[in-house]
Amino acid sequence: MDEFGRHFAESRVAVASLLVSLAFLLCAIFAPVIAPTNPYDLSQLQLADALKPVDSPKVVPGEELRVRVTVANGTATFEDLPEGSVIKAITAEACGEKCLDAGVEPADVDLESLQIRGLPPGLSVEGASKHPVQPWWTVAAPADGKARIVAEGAFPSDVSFLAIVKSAPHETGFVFRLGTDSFGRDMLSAILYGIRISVIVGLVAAGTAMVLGIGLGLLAAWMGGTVDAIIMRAVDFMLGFPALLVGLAVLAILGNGIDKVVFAIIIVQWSYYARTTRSVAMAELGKEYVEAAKTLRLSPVRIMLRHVLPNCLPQVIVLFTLNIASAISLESSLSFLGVGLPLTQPSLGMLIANGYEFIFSQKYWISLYPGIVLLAMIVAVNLLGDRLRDLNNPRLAR
Amino acid sequence: MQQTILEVQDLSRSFRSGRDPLRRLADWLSGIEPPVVRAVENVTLSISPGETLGVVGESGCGKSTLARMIAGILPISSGRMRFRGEPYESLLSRKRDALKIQMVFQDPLSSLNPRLKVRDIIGEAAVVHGIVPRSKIRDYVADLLARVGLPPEAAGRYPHQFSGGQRQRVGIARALAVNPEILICDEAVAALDVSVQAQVINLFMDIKRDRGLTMVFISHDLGVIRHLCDRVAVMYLGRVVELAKTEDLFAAPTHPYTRMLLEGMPRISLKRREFLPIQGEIPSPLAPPSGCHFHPRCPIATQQCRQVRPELREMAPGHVHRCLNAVAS
Amino acid sequence: MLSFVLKRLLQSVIVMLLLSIVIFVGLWLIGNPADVLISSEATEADRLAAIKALGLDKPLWQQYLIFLGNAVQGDWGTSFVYKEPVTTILLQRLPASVELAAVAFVIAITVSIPAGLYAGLRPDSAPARAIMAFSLVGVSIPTFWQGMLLIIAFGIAIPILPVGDRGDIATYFGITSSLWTLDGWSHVVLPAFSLALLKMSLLIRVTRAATVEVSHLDFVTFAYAKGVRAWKVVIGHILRNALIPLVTVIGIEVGNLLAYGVITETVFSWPGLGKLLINSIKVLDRPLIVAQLTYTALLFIFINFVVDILYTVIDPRVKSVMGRQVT
Amino acid sequence: MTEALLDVEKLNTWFYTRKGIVKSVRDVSFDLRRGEVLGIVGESGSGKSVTGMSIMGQIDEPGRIVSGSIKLAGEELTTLSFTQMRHYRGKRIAMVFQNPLMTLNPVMRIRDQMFEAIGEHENVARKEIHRRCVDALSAVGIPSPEERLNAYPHELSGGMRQRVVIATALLLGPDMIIADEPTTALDVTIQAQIIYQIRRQIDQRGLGMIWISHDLSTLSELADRIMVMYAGATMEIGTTEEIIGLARHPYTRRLLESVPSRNKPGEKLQQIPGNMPSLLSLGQGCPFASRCERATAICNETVAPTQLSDTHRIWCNHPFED
Amino acid sequence: MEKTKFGLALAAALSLAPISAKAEELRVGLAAIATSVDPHFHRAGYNFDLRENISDALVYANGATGEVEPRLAASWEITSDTNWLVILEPKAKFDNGNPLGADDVIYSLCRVRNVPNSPGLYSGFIETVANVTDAGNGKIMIESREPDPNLLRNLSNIGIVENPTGRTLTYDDKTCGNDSWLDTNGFNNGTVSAGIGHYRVTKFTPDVEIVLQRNDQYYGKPAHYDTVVIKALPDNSARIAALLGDSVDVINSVPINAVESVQSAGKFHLSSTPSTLLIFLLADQHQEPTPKVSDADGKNPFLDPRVRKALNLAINRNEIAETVMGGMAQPAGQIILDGIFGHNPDLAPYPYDPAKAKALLAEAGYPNGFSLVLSAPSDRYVNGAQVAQAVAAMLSQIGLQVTLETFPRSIYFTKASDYEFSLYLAGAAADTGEGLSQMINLAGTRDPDRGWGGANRGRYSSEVTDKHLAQAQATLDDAEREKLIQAASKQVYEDDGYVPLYHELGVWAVRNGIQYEANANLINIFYTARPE
Repeated sequence: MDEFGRHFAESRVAVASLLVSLAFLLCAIFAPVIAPTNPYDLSQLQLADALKPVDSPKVVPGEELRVRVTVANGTATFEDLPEGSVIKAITAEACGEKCLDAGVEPADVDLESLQIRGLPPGLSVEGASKHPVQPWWTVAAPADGKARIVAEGAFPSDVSFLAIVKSAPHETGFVFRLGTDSFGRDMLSAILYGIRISVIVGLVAAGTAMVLGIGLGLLAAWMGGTVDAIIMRAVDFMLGFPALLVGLAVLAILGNGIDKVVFAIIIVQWSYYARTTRSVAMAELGKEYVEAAKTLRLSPVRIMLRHVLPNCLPQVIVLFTLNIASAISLESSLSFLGVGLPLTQPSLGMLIANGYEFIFSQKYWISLYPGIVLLAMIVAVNLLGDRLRDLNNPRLAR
Repeated sequence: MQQTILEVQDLSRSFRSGRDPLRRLADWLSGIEPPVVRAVENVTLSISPGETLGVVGESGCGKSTLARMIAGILPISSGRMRFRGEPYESLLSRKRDALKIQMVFQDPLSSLNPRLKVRDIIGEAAVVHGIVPRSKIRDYVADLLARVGLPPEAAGRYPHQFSGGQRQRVGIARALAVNPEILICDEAVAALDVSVQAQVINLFMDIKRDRGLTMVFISHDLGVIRHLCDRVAVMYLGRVVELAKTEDLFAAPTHPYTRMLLEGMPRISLKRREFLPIQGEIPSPLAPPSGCHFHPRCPIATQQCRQVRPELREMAPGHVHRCLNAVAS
Repeated sequence: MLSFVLKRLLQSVIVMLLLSIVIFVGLWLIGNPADVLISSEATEADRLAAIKALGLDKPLWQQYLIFLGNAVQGDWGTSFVYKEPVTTILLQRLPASVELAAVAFVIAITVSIPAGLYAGLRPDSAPARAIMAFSLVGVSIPTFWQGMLLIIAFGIAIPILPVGDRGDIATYFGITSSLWTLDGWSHVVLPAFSLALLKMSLLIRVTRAATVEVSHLDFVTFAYAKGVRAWKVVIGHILRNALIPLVTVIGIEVGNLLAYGVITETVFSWPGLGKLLINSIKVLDRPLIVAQLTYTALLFIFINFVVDILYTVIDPRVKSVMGRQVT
Repeated sequence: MTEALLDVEKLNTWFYTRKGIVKSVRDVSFDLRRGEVLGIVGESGSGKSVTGMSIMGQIDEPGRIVSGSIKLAGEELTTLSFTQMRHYRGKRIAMVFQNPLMTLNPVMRIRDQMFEAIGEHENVARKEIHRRCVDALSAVGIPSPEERLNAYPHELSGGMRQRVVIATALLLGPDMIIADEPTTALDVTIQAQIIYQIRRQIDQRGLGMIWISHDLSTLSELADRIMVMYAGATMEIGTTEEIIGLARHPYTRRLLESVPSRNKPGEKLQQIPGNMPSLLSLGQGCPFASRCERATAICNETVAPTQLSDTHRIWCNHPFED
Repeated sequence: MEKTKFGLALAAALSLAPISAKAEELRVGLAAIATSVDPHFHRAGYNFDLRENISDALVYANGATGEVEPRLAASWEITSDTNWLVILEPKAKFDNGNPLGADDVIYSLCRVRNVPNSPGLYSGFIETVANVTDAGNGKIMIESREPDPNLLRNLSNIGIVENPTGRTLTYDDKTCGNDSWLDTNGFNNGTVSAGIGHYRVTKFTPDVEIVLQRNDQYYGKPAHYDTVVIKALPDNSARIAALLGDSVDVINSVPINAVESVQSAGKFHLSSTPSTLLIFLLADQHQEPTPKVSDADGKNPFLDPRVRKALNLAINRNEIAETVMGGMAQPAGQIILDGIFGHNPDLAPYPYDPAKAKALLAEAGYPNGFSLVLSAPSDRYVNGAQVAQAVAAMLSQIGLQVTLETFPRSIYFTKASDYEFSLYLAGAAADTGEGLSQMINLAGTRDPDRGWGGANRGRYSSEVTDKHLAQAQATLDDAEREKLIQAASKQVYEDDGYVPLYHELGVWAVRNGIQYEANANLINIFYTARPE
């Protein structure tokens, strides 16, 4: 055993993959502590934070005022502004024959945006971006607090429009290191919690499948005959189907949820353990030390658990490691297809799926970072499994 | 010498392949009768206390199967076995007494569980069966180790930390730990280098003398058999073809197969040997020849040998063989 | 041989029966397809009429027996949604999936076997390490994610390939396929590569492992000792024996190609069976789901069967054992 | 005395493993003449097989021939590349391996495996190749060789397979054959058959042969000369009579004495105490020193060869005097 | 931009990607395409699409203007409360040259109830039709059971097919004395043509592609494009990619997040209109206790109107419409869309007032809120899951402990119909293009026999609302009927029976140089499309 440990320690890749895997495990365990926010707490989310790029500060949104402005014969009237608001008045002044300046008082208020809505046809706002569909124009951070409405032809005598004024938000000091998604979730936190879900799903599913598979594998190996045939046919059957299809079918039937994903993965994976355990156990049962144990009249349970099982474990542990990786991958694929986890508790796969839509609008961070993390995690675990397997196989290790 | 400690009568083992129920159904539907392999056929032996019986034969002759049936690992298909006159079944039902027959195996590596320390390998059964209280196990194991010529600190090591010969010693200590009366050695020295083989053979002779153990020594190596055994049974394709005292057998083999074996046996000599062509191959146990299994290779076979299955005949007192045409040489 | 075939047949029948029951009951548990199909404005009478029309008013076991009886006669039912015989719909979709899977298969095989062989023969060389690193990433990277990256890379950043949908179709020699047209190829390349990536990586690893295993066997040493040229040893001895474990894996992977088509077809909106399956699940088109899952099961059983037959071609030892496993 | 067919001089083959350098073959020198059987005897780990593979030029990574020379009829082989050596393998030097079950490619017909041996070296018509294969098979006593050519290895018994291997080795009429424990895995009666066939071929064709074995008994009956190896080094080399009858090296003596048939039945065998030392930690001295009752301090330091006769040479500081 | 141009040049050079369509061809990528060519097979939005383009009905209910336009019915008059005299278009003929006759109309209406194995019949649209008779001279008389102001609107959904029986059927609400009907398969595989629309189907591959060819026999103004290729692109990204990658010219349901990239490509414009599809929250107003509420002393808090009002006040509709929906939605205060018949202009959307909502909750006895599960479909509405999440966040900000659960629609509506939800999100549109049917469907007391409250799975029920709606149903006078509908809307508003969120906008992205009409019913009209 210690020889094994020494070989392992000699391989830098193996040690690195182990360390990375452990780091992910720690992330998963301590996600609530490390993560700057709790992405699953709906009451903490605010839509104003949605789709913020990397390293943007979290802000308390500025005050928003909606005021209907009516300009008739050069005089502007507007509804009363609520008391206590920063903005004291809305102004609308003609700035020539074909133009009107809409502004706020006092003029030194820091504005984030001034939006003009519902202008009659033929009018537009200078230097503003028009909403692709809706009839409104937004002037982002107007320099002197004014938006200029211009007409192509003659300026109508009566104009009524809705002005939406947003005062500049103030920063809270919190920074979204990896940006936010469309719900205003801090991506860093979401990724950490996503790791948590992935790791939980991976460990619980692979672990339960392992216990189940080992049990059935040992049973098949010991009993032989019909029991063996039934178990192994079931294994063949399961192995004959791609994991993804089985998962899809199970979730299509049961609906989504962490527990169901775990169940689906267990359904898929137990067979790998059963097959491996059985084949190793069969090989071990054929070895003379088992015959020795039989001549020493040790009980079957004792032989299986104390003698055979420990000899199956190295291979099973390799399988366990690789299966954690495939469980994580499977979960993310199912989530991507929309049959995995609930929306409010996104795993990495779902974060990526959510971000997929934004890729065309250059909002790469939503799916890129979770993707990288997911890839790193699976690679690390797979690499670990690879090394363990190589060490078990003297041919492949050198 | 008169009383027998182990009596084996008409012992047979046959098995058919394909235990899978679906396969059986398919076989039945397609009208296939799965072939039956007769690994051991009507073997009758009796062993006296303190005696060492050698069983010799080539691969596929059923000697290992026989050993495992005697050791109670493999179920028997037919026949009877008695230990000190008592039917085997009742012996096996009493756990402690079932330990009276122990076995030493061929492969010194695979016969030891690589995940257990030597102390557990040797001591486990003794503790489980209450032969030794758990508290005394250290001394008990140390004592056994000393007996097989290993240092006491060996108890804390794992099998892979030993050489082949040392591992075989551990295997012997394990068998001795439950105080057996019969020790079955299945090719126990075959995998060892010559120099180490000698060590282990010496050890067997020591413990046999010290404990008065009865031994069944299974080997393909006639030299080892001749050195160790009082009597020898020669097996061919599941049947015992000749059984005699060692000196009688080596001096005057009667069965043509035994002769062939002895001729083929290499020995150290200064003479360049004239190798003679020996005919035929060993047939597959799946489809043994009819009549006398040996007839296709036998230089003295007659038409009768093809059809008649020869029974054991006594040539001289204690010297039996299974040949229709043999004469004492 | 007869017994072997019989055994496989019996096995298949039992498996298919069990599977169809599981799928059937499972789908029954999810929900009533009538609710999904009927407009929210439909009256209750319409709803009942629809339920009756779909045969959903009968007890479950009757529905199952009717299904089973029809299935045996080759009638897999009629899609609730498309109102076409399920078989027709599946056959319509099959070419697209087969096309994608076939191209992916060819890509996977032609890349993986030489690469795996090389990595197995020269395990310590730099190219071998690069190959293994590639395959590690390949097996780790989730299919949907790399599909996305490929779309971004070749469809958006450097838009040299069309993304999404199947290309123009043409018919030659009675086969209708998009592989006859240049446009078709331009459409199939990216999704096929995406689909092939995982298989390719897996096969590289299997090939390498088998190669390492085989190249240390005595007969390889003996072949060299006969003075056989190195490349002949590699092709004739090492590869031929390494193929034996490979065939199983390739067999399973052929099936997986069709299964993982679900993801690739979704990402690249490829009009094949995978996309059909996801859509059917979403609208709960029960006959279509049952037929597809059963069809997939049949396919896998068939593939396994073919693999077994292939074994006898590649490994002559199997022929004598196949009929009988001597324990 | 004919000229040496094979001349091995100070051969060193080492394996550079992770744990250290395994010196499998150290300073081994011997020669082989036509028509002669040289037996190399030794226990597992003595370096006898590595010696054989070194001559074939088939030492796998991480091993290599560190120094020494191997000359086949005067041609130096150690300087040849793996590809250049190809023209010698099979054609000039053939090899037979221990396990007949593993030596033949399980998925190729016997025909193809034999054909390729000829096809790789000579440009001969297929018909001719076929005839030569049939001849070779009959020469080693295989009945109905035409049928066997079409068979797959698994359809033949172990003894048959080993004959096929030997026939393949003989196909191109090599100058010498290296046989690495060719009969160890076979049953006694089959073993005798095989040895009979090989011996006949050697005598008929005047081949040189190196027969590697752990079994002194077989060698004593077969070999003309015997070399005893222990832990990578030569202990003693001489004619069979000199080794069996006049062994001077303590190791050879002990080895002979520990064979059961050389002892009286029922009596304790002579045994060699201890185990072979690890090949990783060998010093300059005699590797047997730790187990040798005649060893003195000098034995751990150095050991020099002594030529006892034209043919008999020994590496020991304290040989038995006879 | 530069990059894209370069890429296109490269693509052209490699000639791997198709560059642009032939001028006479219109290529459309839709989120869902028709499941059948048969105009009477399955009542679902994506089938309405195809039907309108290939098989004319008596009239066309214009989703853009809200008007009822003549089609096969050249004109009509109401001769009594229940009798409509319809004059058929004399020029109308099928694509085989046969002129349209009264028997064809009768056959088509009869067939609606008799399509074999239909998963969802159109029979709801002819529920009120009592009789149809040939009035001679190219006229038909339609009698309704009771006065039905929406008779023609309903009939606008029934495509007319040619009568193959050779005799004029006698209308009844069963089989009309006929037992052999045109087979759906025939329509799908092209052996039967619907025959009297702007286009004919030349190729139909379910879920993949439909190809239309202009019907040159068409009696009216011919469509501009010779060929229309309709591709199914349910995946949002795929649809966008297909547009950007030049494999289609028009896509519908433009994903909100992709609007920017469509615009920045510079080659497309958007065409949009508010649709009648209302997205709303509906609370269980029937069960006591309700299944998915806890910590409420075993009561159903939604039975208290103050709690329902609190819900209405807790929602920031502008925020949802502008941020989550990216402006592709119109905040709603009532069920009926502004501009649709029956809209009540007096009912403004509720203001966002969380403080007041909290106060109302406290007043109702829930100062600390209660726990509740909000249920939503994950794959039914544009950004539906995001909206649900935003709603959940808003509700938690007034002190409710909200958990969100989402289901695929395949399961969701079954559960909703089984009353497994306490507060759920759903949507419903006005299929008929006017407000009454939508009101009855959503706000009418649930009564399957009467066909009321089909989408009212929270079981809101008010006698007053029902009374108004029932009256409206029997009122032929438009002005009077509109008043009644508005009164019903007001009642729902005051009862806080619904939490209307917004009306979705139908958004199409269209290649520049093509004019494509947006439609409030979210259907795709290809025959009005033309080059600019």
